[in-house]
Amino acid sequence: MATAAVDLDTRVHYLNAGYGIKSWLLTTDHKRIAILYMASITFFFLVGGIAAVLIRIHLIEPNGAIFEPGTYNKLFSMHGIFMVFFFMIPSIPAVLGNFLVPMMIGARDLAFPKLNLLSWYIFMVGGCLALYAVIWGGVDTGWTFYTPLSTTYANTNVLSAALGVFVSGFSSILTGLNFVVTIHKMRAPGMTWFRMPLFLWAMYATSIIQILGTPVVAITLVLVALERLFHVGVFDPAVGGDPILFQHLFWFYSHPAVYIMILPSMGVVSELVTCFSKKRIFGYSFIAFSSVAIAVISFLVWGHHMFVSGQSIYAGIVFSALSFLVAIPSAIKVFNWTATLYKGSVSYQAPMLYALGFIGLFTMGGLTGLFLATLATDTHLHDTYFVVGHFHYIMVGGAVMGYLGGIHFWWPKITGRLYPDGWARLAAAIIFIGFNLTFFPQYMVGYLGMPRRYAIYPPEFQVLNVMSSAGASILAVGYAIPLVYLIWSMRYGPVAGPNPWGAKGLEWETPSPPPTENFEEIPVVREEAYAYGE
Amino acid sequence: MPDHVVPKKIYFAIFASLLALTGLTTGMAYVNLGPWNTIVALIIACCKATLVALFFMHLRWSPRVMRVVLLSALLWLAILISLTTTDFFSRDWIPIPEGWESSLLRRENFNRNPRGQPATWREPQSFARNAGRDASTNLEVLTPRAGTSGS
Amino acid sequence: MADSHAGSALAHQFEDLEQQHDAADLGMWIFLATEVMFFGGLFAGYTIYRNLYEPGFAAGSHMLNVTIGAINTAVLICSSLTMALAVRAAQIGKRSSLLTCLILTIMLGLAFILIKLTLEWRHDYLEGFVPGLNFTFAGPNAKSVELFFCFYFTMTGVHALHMVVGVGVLGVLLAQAWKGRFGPERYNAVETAGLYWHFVDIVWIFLFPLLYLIGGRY
Amino acid sequence: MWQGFQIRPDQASTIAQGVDYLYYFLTAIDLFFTAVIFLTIFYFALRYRRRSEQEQPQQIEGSLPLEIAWTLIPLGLVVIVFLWGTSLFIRNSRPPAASTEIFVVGKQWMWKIQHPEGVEEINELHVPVNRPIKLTMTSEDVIHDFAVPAFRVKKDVVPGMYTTEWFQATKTGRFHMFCDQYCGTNHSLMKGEVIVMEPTEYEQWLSGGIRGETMAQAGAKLYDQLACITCHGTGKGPPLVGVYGKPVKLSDGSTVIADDAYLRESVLYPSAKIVQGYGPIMPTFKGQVTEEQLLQLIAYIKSLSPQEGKASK
Repeated sequence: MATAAVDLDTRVHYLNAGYGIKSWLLTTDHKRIAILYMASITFFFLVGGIAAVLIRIHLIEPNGAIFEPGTYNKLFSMHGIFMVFFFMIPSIPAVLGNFLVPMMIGARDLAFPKLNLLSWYIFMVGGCLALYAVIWGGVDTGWTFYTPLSTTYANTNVLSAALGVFVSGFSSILTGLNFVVTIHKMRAPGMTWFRMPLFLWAMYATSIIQILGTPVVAITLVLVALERLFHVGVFDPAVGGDPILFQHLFWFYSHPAVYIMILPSMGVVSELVTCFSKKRIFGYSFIAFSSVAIAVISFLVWGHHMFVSGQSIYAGIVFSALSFLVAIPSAIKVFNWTATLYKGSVSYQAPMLYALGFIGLFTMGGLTGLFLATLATDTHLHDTYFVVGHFHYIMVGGAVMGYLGGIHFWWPKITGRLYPDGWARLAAAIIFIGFNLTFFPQYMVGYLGMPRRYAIYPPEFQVLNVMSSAGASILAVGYAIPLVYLIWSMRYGPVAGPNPWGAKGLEWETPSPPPTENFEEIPVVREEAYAYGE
Repeated sequence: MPDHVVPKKIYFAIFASLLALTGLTTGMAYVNLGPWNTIVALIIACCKATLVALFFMHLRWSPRVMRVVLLSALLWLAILISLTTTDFFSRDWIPIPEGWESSLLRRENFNRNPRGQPATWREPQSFARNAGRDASTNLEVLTPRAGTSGS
Repeated sequence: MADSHAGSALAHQFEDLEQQHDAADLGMWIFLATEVMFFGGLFAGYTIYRNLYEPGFAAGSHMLNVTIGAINTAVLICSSLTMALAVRAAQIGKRSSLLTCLILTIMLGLAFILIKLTLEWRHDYLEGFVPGLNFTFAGPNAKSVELFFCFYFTMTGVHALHMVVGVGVLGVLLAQAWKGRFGPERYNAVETAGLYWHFVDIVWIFLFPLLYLIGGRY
Repeated sequence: MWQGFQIRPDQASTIAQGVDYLYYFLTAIDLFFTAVIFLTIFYFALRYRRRSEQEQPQQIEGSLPLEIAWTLIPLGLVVIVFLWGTSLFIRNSRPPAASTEIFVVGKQWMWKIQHPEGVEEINELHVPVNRPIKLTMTSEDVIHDFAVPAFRVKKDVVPGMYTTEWFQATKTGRFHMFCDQYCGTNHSLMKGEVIVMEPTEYEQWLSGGIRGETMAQAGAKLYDQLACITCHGTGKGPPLVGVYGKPVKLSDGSTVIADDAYLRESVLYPSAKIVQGYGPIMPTFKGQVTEEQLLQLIAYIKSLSPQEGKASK
């Protein structure tokens, strides 16, 4: 161990290849950019998290414990905008994707390293604009920016918040572009499409959504901004414009955006499940193609956000039918992961606990999606806490669990050091329990009819809201623990070695932390992915 | 290098046909074809775009993946437009409540308020018709007012 | 490092020039796919409103000057030709003809913007056609006409913004070409900029009939 | 805290039960698959736990029959759910021909409702039991949403167009109605009650008409008529929500409690006491409002204060 520690300090790797602020801010190394993203999105997660905590405290009392309704509205808007656009969407793609895509395909870097750095700067500019909007008075339109509230009636910093989202969208587009080109053109010799780890398939599918969806929300926000500036525009009912058109254009991106969040997590889980059962993935091609299928179908279903919006009921029927189709590839994935455990050699290290937690919570979240794709039940549940519960199960229970699982899995590769596994397992358990306590009551209170985004609610909903707030406090503790031990481990953790989990994949064949060029020489791939047992 | 060097001759031929098509589309606008005016104009535009893409943008000599990228972008555009129009053009199929047709269908019923103020629209006739009481408590007088102004 | 026989032309992450060239090309095409969707949002909204408010849109369209629109289309097509020739010059390593073609393209691009600005937008402003600033049209279907002009200015504005960016990029290329940075081994930048330029041309090819020729002129 | 706690919302309309049956069916599917996945994972994770580091499990590539099975079974289920949900939805969105039409206008942040007989109400909807009611709705400003959970109905109320929803109440009583589409600052105060009455009572109520309105409701109308919202709803003037009974900081640094007297003075002599952070821009309303109307306005401002609501419980 002592020699290994010395090795970590003496050997040149990407972390000690340069020191000082400049070596970070001007780096084009995809691994360092991943670290920059990790730090920034953790910051934005804290911003959104503080808002979440305040929201849950406020809702303990039916009349609102702390804030005026206007302040409450700003809080949930801030929570939504930061969590969706500045944490969830960049989380796995920009952090783990940036770090792993070149390493997994056996390349020295992404195809366009400078563009990659530019993406981070664009992201930060967007983030700063959104922060500006929040600090100087806040924004109260919700993260959905529905017109005409956002164009005409809101008196808050809609412009700078929308501009922030607009700008950060280009970061998302350029990251997706970089990944697609890299996966197409930079694969190591022998790395055929069907030898690629499933994480790459997931990243590829995610990138398709980022490339083809994000521009639409960008132009939509431009139209909103123009309407706000000139007091007339294409969504303005005064000239015959239709606010529902805004919803179409918005959800054309924002529904697939949910899959930008969940698909990469699915990729991570595929990696974790195989590694910790020492087994090939069950039904490789089904999981791979279901990722692409989800990406494509996700663009056909946006109208289910609009069943009661005044959209034509015939369009509602078409969108309902298409929405159910997403259930199929999602189900295929869940069943295949479960089947991978069969006759495996299952160990319960922390990343695996996160992965199993993901499967459970994603199942619950996905199945409640059926209620919302069904026209008759959605009429009752739309815009209630049922919806809030549903998408938190997918985004927090699913995507964040996947992100944390991935961070725990590749942490030794990123930092070269191990974290205390006991603490990590404890945190995983606390998060799982806290999460369910927070969001399960929201399904119930939603079915009772409590509308979302209410600062003040009828007293009969109080019990369930108090339960939810109590769960949230547990969840907050659960998220705080990894923050502490992961930071601790960067300096004091035991040295990991190149492959602490006995995992397969090119990224584990290079030292931890990897050298700047990733590989001494470009590897040649001669086996399938997940060739455990060979 | 793998890339194809295209003879100048081809470029000039394409250039000439693009100019000719521009003239054609402008000329066709002065011929009455009824609804076909739009369709013809769009077909000509598609032809021109195809020529530019195939020759000026070298798509004809590019690897297949470039064509896949372009076609998928067009496919996604088609998804966006077709599913959105599905909504807009089937809304009127819903039975319209009696007495409300005029206001429901005609969007010309809007009052334009002075600049900078959000517009309201004229109260539908049914309100006035059904309100059999004193005008001062009628909803109609409640409505026209300067609303909250944006920004 | 790969054995970099081509010197500084090959970036460190690539194995050879062909891979680098293909990656740049593919990257640009994907970027153009995002541009298709960017303009696509506008086209979707346009399609719907044009069908809902056909008479108003036709009336608005008739306020525009077809001749100037057609001339501008021709200007853009000329610039596309010179751009294509510029790429060709770079491919075969003819510096002087590359410089000429780039300068011509830039000038044609500027001409387009200038015509747009002075002969069209300025005219529209003086006539009182700008929604949100001075829209004073009072004929029948005034609201739909206003909606049409919302689209007209947004679409042509976003397109003109793309032209400005394109001219800027070509300016940088011109400076590099002056220093002799391009050659048969190294012309990716010219080629990808060309793809972008042609794409902006294609957008205009659609905008012209969609905005200027609604309802015919007979 | 447990007061009024329920597991299931009231079923008070003809369509509620049908929606609930579908809801139970979906819940059953959910529970079944959640149980299958959870139990299988627990079983596999325990049964095949790693016993030694050298263990080499048997490698299984996959199984086509299984893949087909778990593609087709969920597909079949969702087809059933789709057909059920859609047919129910179509039935639920077609108002019977004999429906009584009531007009609803949403505006920030109140519901204005007009009965065919001309009677108007604000934030309350009186309807007779066992009669189909069709609401024709529109909005004056932003998108709202008219939802009555006990009836399982909901529809956005959109500016520039009319939307409809219908229901037939099956129980008398008072039921919540909510604005479910986020509509700005006081979104959560834009709620009211649907009061379902016996037909005879309803007739009585109708003939009572506008006289039945409370002071606060009359004040709300005045508030609207006088366009108070142009400033007090936009930040040009101090917001009035929750201000009643609270201390207010004035521009000269002193503090007053916003009681009836203060509010009255502020309406009649606005420049007497200026709230900190605002300009003296409010015109006087002396001579424009009677004392009775002043009381109504104050009652309305009181009703905007959640604290007030708490005390009255």
